[in-house]
Amino acid sequence: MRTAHDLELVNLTKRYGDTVAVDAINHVFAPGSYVCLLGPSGCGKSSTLRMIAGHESVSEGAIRLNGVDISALPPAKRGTAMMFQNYALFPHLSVKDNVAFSLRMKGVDKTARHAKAMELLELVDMAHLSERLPTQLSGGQQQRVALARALVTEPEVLLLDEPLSALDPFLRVRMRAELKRLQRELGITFLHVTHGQDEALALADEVVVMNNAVIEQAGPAREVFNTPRTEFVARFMGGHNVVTLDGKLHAIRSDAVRLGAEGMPATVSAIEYQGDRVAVTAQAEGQEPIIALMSDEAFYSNDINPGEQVRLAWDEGRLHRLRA
Amino acid sequence: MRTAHDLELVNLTKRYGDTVAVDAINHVFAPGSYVCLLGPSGCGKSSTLRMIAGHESVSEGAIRLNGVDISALPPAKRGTAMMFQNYALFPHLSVKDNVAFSLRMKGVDKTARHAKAMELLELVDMAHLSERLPTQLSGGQQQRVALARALVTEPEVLLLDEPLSALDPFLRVRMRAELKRLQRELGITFLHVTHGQDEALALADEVVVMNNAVIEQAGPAREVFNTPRTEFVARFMGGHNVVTLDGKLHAIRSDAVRLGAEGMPATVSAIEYQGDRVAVTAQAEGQEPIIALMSDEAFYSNDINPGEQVRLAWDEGRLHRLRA
Amino acid sequence: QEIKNITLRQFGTGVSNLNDVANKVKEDLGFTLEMTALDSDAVTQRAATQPDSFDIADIEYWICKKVWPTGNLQAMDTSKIKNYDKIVGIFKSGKLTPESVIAQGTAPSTVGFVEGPGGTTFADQETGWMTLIPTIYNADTLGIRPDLIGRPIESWTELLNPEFKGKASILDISSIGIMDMAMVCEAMGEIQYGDKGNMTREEIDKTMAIFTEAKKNGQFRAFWKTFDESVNLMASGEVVIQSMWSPAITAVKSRGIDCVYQPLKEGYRSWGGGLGLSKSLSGMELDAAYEYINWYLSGWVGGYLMRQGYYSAVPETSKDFMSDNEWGYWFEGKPATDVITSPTGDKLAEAGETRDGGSFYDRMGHVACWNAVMDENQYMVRKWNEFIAS
Amino acid sequence: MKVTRETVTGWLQAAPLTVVLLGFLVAPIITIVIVSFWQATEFSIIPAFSLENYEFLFGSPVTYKVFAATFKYAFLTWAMTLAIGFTVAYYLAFHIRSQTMQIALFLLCTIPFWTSNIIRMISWIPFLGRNGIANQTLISWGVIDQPLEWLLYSDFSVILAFVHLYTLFMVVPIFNTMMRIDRNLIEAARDNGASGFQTLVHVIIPLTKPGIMIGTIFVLTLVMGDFITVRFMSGSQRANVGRLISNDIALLQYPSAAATAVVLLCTVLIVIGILLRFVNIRKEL
Amino acid sequence: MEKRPRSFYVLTVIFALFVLFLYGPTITIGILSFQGPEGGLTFPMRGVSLNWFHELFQQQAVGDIWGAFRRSFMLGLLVMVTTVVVSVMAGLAFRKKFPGSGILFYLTIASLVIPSILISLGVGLIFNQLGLKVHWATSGFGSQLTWTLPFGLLIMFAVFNRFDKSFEEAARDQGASAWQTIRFVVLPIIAPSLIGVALFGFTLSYDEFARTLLTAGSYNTLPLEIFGMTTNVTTPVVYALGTLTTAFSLLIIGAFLIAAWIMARRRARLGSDAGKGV
Ligand SMILES: Nc1ncnc2c1ncn2[C@@H]1O[C@H](COP(=O)(O)OP(=O)(O)OP(=O)(O)O)[C@@H](O)[C@H]1O
Ligand SMILES: Nc1ncnc2c1ncn2[C@@H]1O[C@H](COP(=O)(O)OP(=O)(O)OP(=O)(O)O)[C@@H](O)[C@H]1O
Ligand SMILES: [Mg+2]
Ligand SMILES: [Mg+2]
Repeated sequence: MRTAHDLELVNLTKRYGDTVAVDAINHVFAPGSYVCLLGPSGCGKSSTLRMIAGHESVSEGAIRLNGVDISALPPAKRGTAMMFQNYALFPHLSVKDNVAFSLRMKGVDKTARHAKAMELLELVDMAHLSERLPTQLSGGQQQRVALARALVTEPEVLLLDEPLSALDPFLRVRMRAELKRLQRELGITFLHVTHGQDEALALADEVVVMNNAVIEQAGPAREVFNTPRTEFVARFMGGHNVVTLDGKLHAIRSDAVRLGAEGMPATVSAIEYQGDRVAVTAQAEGQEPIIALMSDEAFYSNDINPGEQVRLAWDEGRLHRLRA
Repeated sequence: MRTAHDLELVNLTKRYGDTVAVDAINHVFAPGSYVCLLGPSGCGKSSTLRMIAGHESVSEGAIRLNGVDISALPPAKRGTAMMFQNYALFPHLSVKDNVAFSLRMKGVDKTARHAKAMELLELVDMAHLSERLPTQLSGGQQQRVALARALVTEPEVLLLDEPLSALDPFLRVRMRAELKRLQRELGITFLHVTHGQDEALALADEVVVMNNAVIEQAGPAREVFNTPRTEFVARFMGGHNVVTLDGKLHAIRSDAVRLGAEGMPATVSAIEYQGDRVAVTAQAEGQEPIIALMSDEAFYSNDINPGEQVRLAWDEGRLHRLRA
Repeated sequence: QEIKNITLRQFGTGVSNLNDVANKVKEDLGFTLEMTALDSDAVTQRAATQPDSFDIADIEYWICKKVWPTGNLQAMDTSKIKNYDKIVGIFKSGKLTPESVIAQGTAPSTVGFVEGPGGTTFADQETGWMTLIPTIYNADTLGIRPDLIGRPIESWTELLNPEFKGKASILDISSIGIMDMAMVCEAMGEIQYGDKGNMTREEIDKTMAIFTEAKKNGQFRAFWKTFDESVNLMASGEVVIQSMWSPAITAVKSRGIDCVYQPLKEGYRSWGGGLGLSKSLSGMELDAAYEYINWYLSGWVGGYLMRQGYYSAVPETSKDFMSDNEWGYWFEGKPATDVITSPTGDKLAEAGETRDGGSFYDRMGHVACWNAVMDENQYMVRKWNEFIAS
Repeated sequence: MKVTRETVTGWLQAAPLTVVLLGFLVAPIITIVIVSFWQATEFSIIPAFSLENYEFLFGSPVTYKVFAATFKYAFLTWAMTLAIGFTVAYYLAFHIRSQTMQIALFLLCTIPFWTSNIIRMISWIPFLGRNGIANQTLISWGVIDQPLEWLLYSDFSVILAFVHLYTLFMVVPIFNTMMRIDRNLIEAARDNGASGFQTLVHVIIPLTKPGIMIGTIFVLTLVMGDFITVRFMSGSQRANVGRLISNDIALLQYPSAAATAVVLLCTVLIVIGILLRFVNIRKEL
Repeated sequence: MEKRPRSFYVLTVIFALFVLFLYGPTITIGILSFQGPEGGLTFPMRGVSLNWFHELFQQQAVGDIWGAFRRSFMLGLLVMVTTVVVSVMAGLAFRKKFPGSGILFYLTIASLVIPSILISLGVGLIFNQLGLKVHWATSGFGSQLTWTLPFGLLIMFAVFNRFDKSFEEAARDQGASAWQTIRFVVLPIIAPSLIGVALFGFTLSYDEFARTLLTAGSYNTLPLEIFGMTTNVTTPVVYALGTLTTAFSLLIIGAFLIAAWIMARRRARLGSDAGKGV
C-alpha cells in the first residue's frame, strides 16, 4: 500500500571500502507504523538506519520521504529524528536543556523552549526530574529523556537503534510497552533496530528481517513468524525447527512438534526448562536437532530424560515449505 | 542436603561505606550443581560473587568450601575460578598463552603448559584459533577462551558474572547450551550471575533469587518458578500475575488465566504478540494489570481488541498464596 | 700518581676557555685540562657557590672582588710564578707606565693581592700573594658600522644621539653596562662622577634616569647579553652603534662586514681576567696548577690571545710566539705588512691595515675606567632591573 | 584509618615519587622561603631574619610593572595557544579519521621539540629581523616599503616565541579530552538541527573544558616561570618576573631572588588553585 | 571515500600552517646548517657546504659539544628510565586509596606548575648550604625529575583511567602474585603508553635548561653548553647539530611507525572474527 506519506528506500546501498554493508535494498514503510528492523550482528541494520537519519552518506540509491529524496539533506532537515543506543544525552546539560536543545538551535527563546520541553517530558513522565543532569538518572530514565529529545523536533519518522539493549530485562519489557504506547499516541512511524526477535514480535506492525546486507523478508510480525520464507528467517525468528523432508527444507513450529508413540525416531539430547514450558531437543537421523516445545504439565507428566528414544510427530498441515 | 564438598555462605555481609550491598546471607550450594544467582540490578549479586572469588573483601561472615573458611585466602588459593563479564582476556597474549597463563605463573614449563592449554581449547572447540590475539576474536569466541582460561586452574567452583550479557540474543542461546554441557561434563559447581530469568530457568539446577541485598528465595528452578514465595519473586520470575483476593496476595500463572464468559470482569488494555503465543493484558478493578497468555490459535480465533470488556477466570487450584 | 693522570677542571667564559689551550697543555705538560665554557652570569655563580665544581677559575677581576670573600679561592705564591716580574704593571702597581694614573673602577691591582695565604681582604700593594694570576685583558669601546653611519664618531655621547634611534644597543650585564652608561653620561657632561667604578646612589639614579628616558624614546633596538648576540645585532644591521667586545668586532669583520672598534676621546672601559685556584686544590694537583699557570704565562697562550686582539699579561713572552707582522699589528699598532689571520686561520685584516685604536700603549694608556663592582652594587642592580623593565 | 596491606603497598609504591618530591621540591621551596628572609652581601648569604627583601619588593613600582607584564604575556600567550591549540586538536580529533594518521600527524608536531629551545629561539632572529626574511619578503611583495621594526625585539616576537614553544602543551590535553567525547553526541547535535558551528559552541566546547583547563594550567605556568624567552626575544628590552629572579641570581642576590620567587610562587599557585576548582585533573585525563 | 565538508579543507590549511609555523625555525636551521664555510648564523647564505656538519665532529674552539651531548643523552636516559619506573609505581599507588595520596597529588601538581628557575635556585641553595657538590647526575638529575615525573604521572593517570581492573582480577584469579600481575599483565598492557612516557621523559630532560642551570655542576649538559657557546663566536655548528637531531628523531619515529605497521600486518594475517557473530 503506497501513500504519499511513506518512507521509501530505493536501491539503497552502503559501502565501506570493500565491504558492502547494505546492498541495494528496496522497501516502503507505511506511515504511522511501528517497524522493527531485525537481523544478526553486522547484517547492516545500523548502517541502514544511519543512512536514513543522515549520519552516514548514501553510497548509492535514494531515500524518499513524502516523495522527496532526502538523502542529501542534513539530518535535521529530513523529518526524521534519531534515538541513540547509548542515548547520547549531552552530559553538560540538564534534562530540560537536553530536550530543549533543538529548539535552542533554532533560536526559540528560553521560556518557549522550556515550556515545550516540559510538555514532552510530561509525555514520557519525566517532568519531575527536569533539572537533573543525565548522569544522575538511571538507564530507563535516560531512555525516556532521549525519547523526549528526539520527539521534540516533531519528526515524521523516529529512528531507534537498539533502544532497549542497555536496559536490564525487567526494565526492557516495561519500556517496550511504553514505546508502543507512544507510537500509537503520536501516530508517527517508528523504525526500531533490534536483534531480539521477541522484541520485534512484541512491538512491530511490520518486521523487516535483514541478513548479509539484504532484506530477507518483510511483512507483518505474524506473517514473518508463521511463514518464514527462508531457512535463515525460520531459524532467526525462533520457535521453528527446520527439517529436511524428501530433500526439501520445511519449517515446523516447535510447539507443533509432539513426542509420542509414532513419527520420526529420535534421541533426546537436551531439555531446557522455560518456566511454563519445556523445550525438549531431540536428534533425528539426517536432521538438525529438533525442538519440541511442550507445557510443563505435559512434560512432567511423562518422564523424559536426555538419551531416551522418542518419536517426533506433527500435523502435515503445519509444515511450511522453505525456499532453498 | 549437606555434604563435605559444598560451598557455604555464612552470614556473608558486604558493606561499602554506608550501603549494605549484601546483608548477612546464608546459603549452601550443593557440589556439582548449576546455580543461577538472579535478581534486579544493584541487588548484590556481583558483590556476592566477587566475595566468593576473593576480589572483594568480606565485611562480615564466612565463606566455606569443603568445610574450610576460604574468605581470607587469595583468589587463586580458594579452589574457585572466575569468568568475567567482559571476559578480561589479556590483550597482549595469544589465545593459547591466555589459557596457559595460570600455569605459567606456577612455573610450569612451556611445552607442558601449552599442551594443557590446547587440551582445554579443544574442550571449548577453539583449538584452531589458538594463535590469535583476543581482539581478533568475536564475542562468542572470546567467551569460550575465557571459559577455557578459567577452567585450566581446575576449580571446584566456577563463578560467572553475567557471562552471556555481552552476546547478541541468538548467540546467547547457543552459548548457554554450551555452558550447561560443560558443567555436566566437568561435574563441578557453576555459580552463574544473571538478571535474565529465562537464562536462569534454562540453565539452573538451583535458582537463588536476590533482592535488596538478601536472598528472597532459593530452590530448584521449577520450584521457584511455580511456587514463588513472595510477590517480588512472582513478578521477577515472570509468567505470573499477582492478584489480590480477599485482601490476600496470590500468584497465578499467566497461562492459567482464561478469557471467557465468566469470571472477573476486566478491560483489555494491551495485546502483545509473542510468536507462538499472545499475551493479553487486562485491567480488572482493584487489581494490577493481569496478563492472560494464550496460544496464537486461540487468540486469533476470537477477535480480542484493546478496550474490549472480557472476563478472566482460572482454576482455583492453580492459585498460589504469597507471603505478605 | 703520575702527572699524566691529573685532570684539572677549569671554567670560565668562552673568551679564554679554548680547547686549543687544553690540547696544548696535554702536549706540553702531559696532564689533562677540562674546559667548561659558561656565560658570564654562570661564571660568577659557579665561582661563588660551587667551589667543588672546579680546580681553576678563569674569571675577571671584578668577579674576583665578589668571589674572593667567599673563601672559595686560595691565594697564589708569586715566588712560584716564574714570569712574575714580567707581568705588566697594570696588574701589580696598577700603573702601565710609572706616570700613569690608576683608572677608576675595580682596577686589577686593587683586588690582585691579599696579605697572606689565608687573607680575606685585599692588600693595596704587592704582597707576594696574588688572588688571580692575570692572563688576559683589553680595552673596550663602542663598536660602530661606519658604512651605515657614514661620518666620524668620536665621543661616547653618540650612543644616545637621536640620529641612531632604534639602532643603538648596550649590554645587559649590569656591572659592565653601568660603566658604559657612566662613560656616556660623563661625556655628555650631565654627571660628574666621583668614581665611576663606585657610584653613589644619587649618581646611579641620575645615570639610570638618563638612560631610561632614552629607552622610552626608542633609542635602543635591543640589549645584548652574550657575545653572540652582539655579533648578530651588528652583522644583521639591527644596530649601528653599541658597546662591544673586541673579538666580536673581529667576528663581524670576518663576515665581510665593515665594522670598527671606535677609539673615543673619553677613553676606554677596560677589563682584565686571570686564573684563580680553588681552595680545595692541594698536593700534586696544586703543583700541576702552578705548572699550568707558569706555562700559561710563558708565551704560547699569550700569543694565541694576542692574535685574537686581546692582550697578554706578559707581552714579552708572547712575542716569541708571534710573527713580526703580527706583533707589529696587534701590539705596536703598525700597519700590517701581510694578511693577518686569527689562530684558527680566519683572515682578520689585509696588508696595510692598522688596528683600531693603535698600539698597546695608546689603548691601555687611555683606560678611563675598569669594570667594577661598587659598594652600592645591590642598589645598582635593582635600578638596573627597573631600567630593563621600564 | 586502618593500615591494611593495601595501604602499605600504596605507600611503598608512592615512596620513590615522594622522596623525589620531598628532596627536590619541598626542600628547595622551604629553603627558598627561609632564604627570602635572609640578607646578602655581594658574595654570600647572611642567615639573619629580615623583611628587607619583601619591603623592597613591595615598595618598588618595578615589581608591579613586571608582574603586570608577566600577566600580560601569560594572558596573550594563553589566548593565542588556546585558539591555535583548540583548532589543531579539533582538526586532529574530528577530521582525521584513522588513528594511525592521528598519531603520525601528532608525532610530526612533536619533532621540532627535539631541537634545543635556545637554538630554535635564535633561529627566529634571522627570520624576523630588520633585514630578515619576513621583512624582505613583505617588501618584495610590495606590502610594505619600510621594514617592520616590531617584528623582532618586541612584545610581538616574545609572544610569537611563546606560542611557538608552548602551543603543543595546549594541543595535547585538549586532543585527549576531545578523543573521549562520544561521537554519538555530535550526531545527536546534528540530528537536533545544530549547525557545525552550533555543535562546536554548544557541545564540543563545553565538553572540552577540562582539557582546556589542563592546557591552560600548563601554558600559564610555563609562561609565568619563563625567564629566557623574554630575554632573547625582546632583546632584553622587556622583563618578566622570571628575569627579575634570574638577574638577581646572576648577581648572587639569592635572598632577593628568593623573595621574588616566593611571591611568584604564591601567584602561580593561586592562579592554578583557582583553575583546579573547575576541573578534576585526575578524572579528566 | 566520504565527501569531506568544506571546514575540513579550511582546517587542513590551518593545520598545515601550524606545522609550518612549528617547523619554521627547524627549516631555517636546516637551511642555515648548510652554510658555506664563511657563513654565519644568519642569512644570507654564503655558499652551500657540508662544512658545519664536518665541523660538528671536530673539536670546537670552545667547549665540548659531544661531551655535553653525551652527558645530556646519558642524563636523558637516566631521567627517562627513572621517570617510567617511578611514575608507573606512583600510578599504581594512586589507584589504591592510601592516606596521604591527596597531599602527594597536590605536591605533584605543584611540582608541575612551579617555575623551573625556582627549583634550580632552591636545589642550588640547598646543595650550597649543605656543602654538597652539585653534579648533573645528582642535583641536575633530581631537578629534572621534578619536571618529568608530574608529566609521567599525569600520563599514568590517563592510562589507568582507561585500564580495566578486571585484567588484574583475572590475573589474581589465575594465581599470579601481586608482582606477577604487574610484570605479566599490567606492564605489557600499558607498554605502549610507557613508550610515550619514556619519550616524554627523555625529550623534557634533553631540552631542559632552567632546572639544570644552577644544578649541573662542573660539566655542562647540551642546552647549557649551547648557551655557553653563545658567549663566544657561535658558528652554524649549532644549527648542524639541530638538523642532525631533527633528522635523527624523524628517523626514529619513522622506524617506529614502520615497525608498528609491520606488526599490525603480521597480526592481521592470522585473520579476525571480531565483530562477527560466531
Ligand atoms: N564505519 C565503518 N567502517 C567500515 N566498516 C563498517 C563501518 N560501520 C559498519 N561497518 C561494517 O558494515 C557492516 C554492517 O554494519 P552495521 O553496523 O550496519 O551492522 P548492524 O546490523 O547494525 O550490526 P549490530 O547488530 O552488531 O549493531 C559490518 O560488516 C560492519 O563491520
Ligand atoms: N565499589 C563499590 N563501592 C560502593 N558501592 C558499591 C560498589 N560496588 C557495588 N556497590 C553498591 O552495592 C550494591 C550492590 O552492587 P552489585 O554490583 O553487587 O549489584 P548487582 O546485583 O551485581 O547489580 P547489576 O545487576 O547491576 O550488576 C549497589 O547498590 C551498588 O551501588
Ligand atoms: Mg548496529
Ligand atoms: Mg553485577
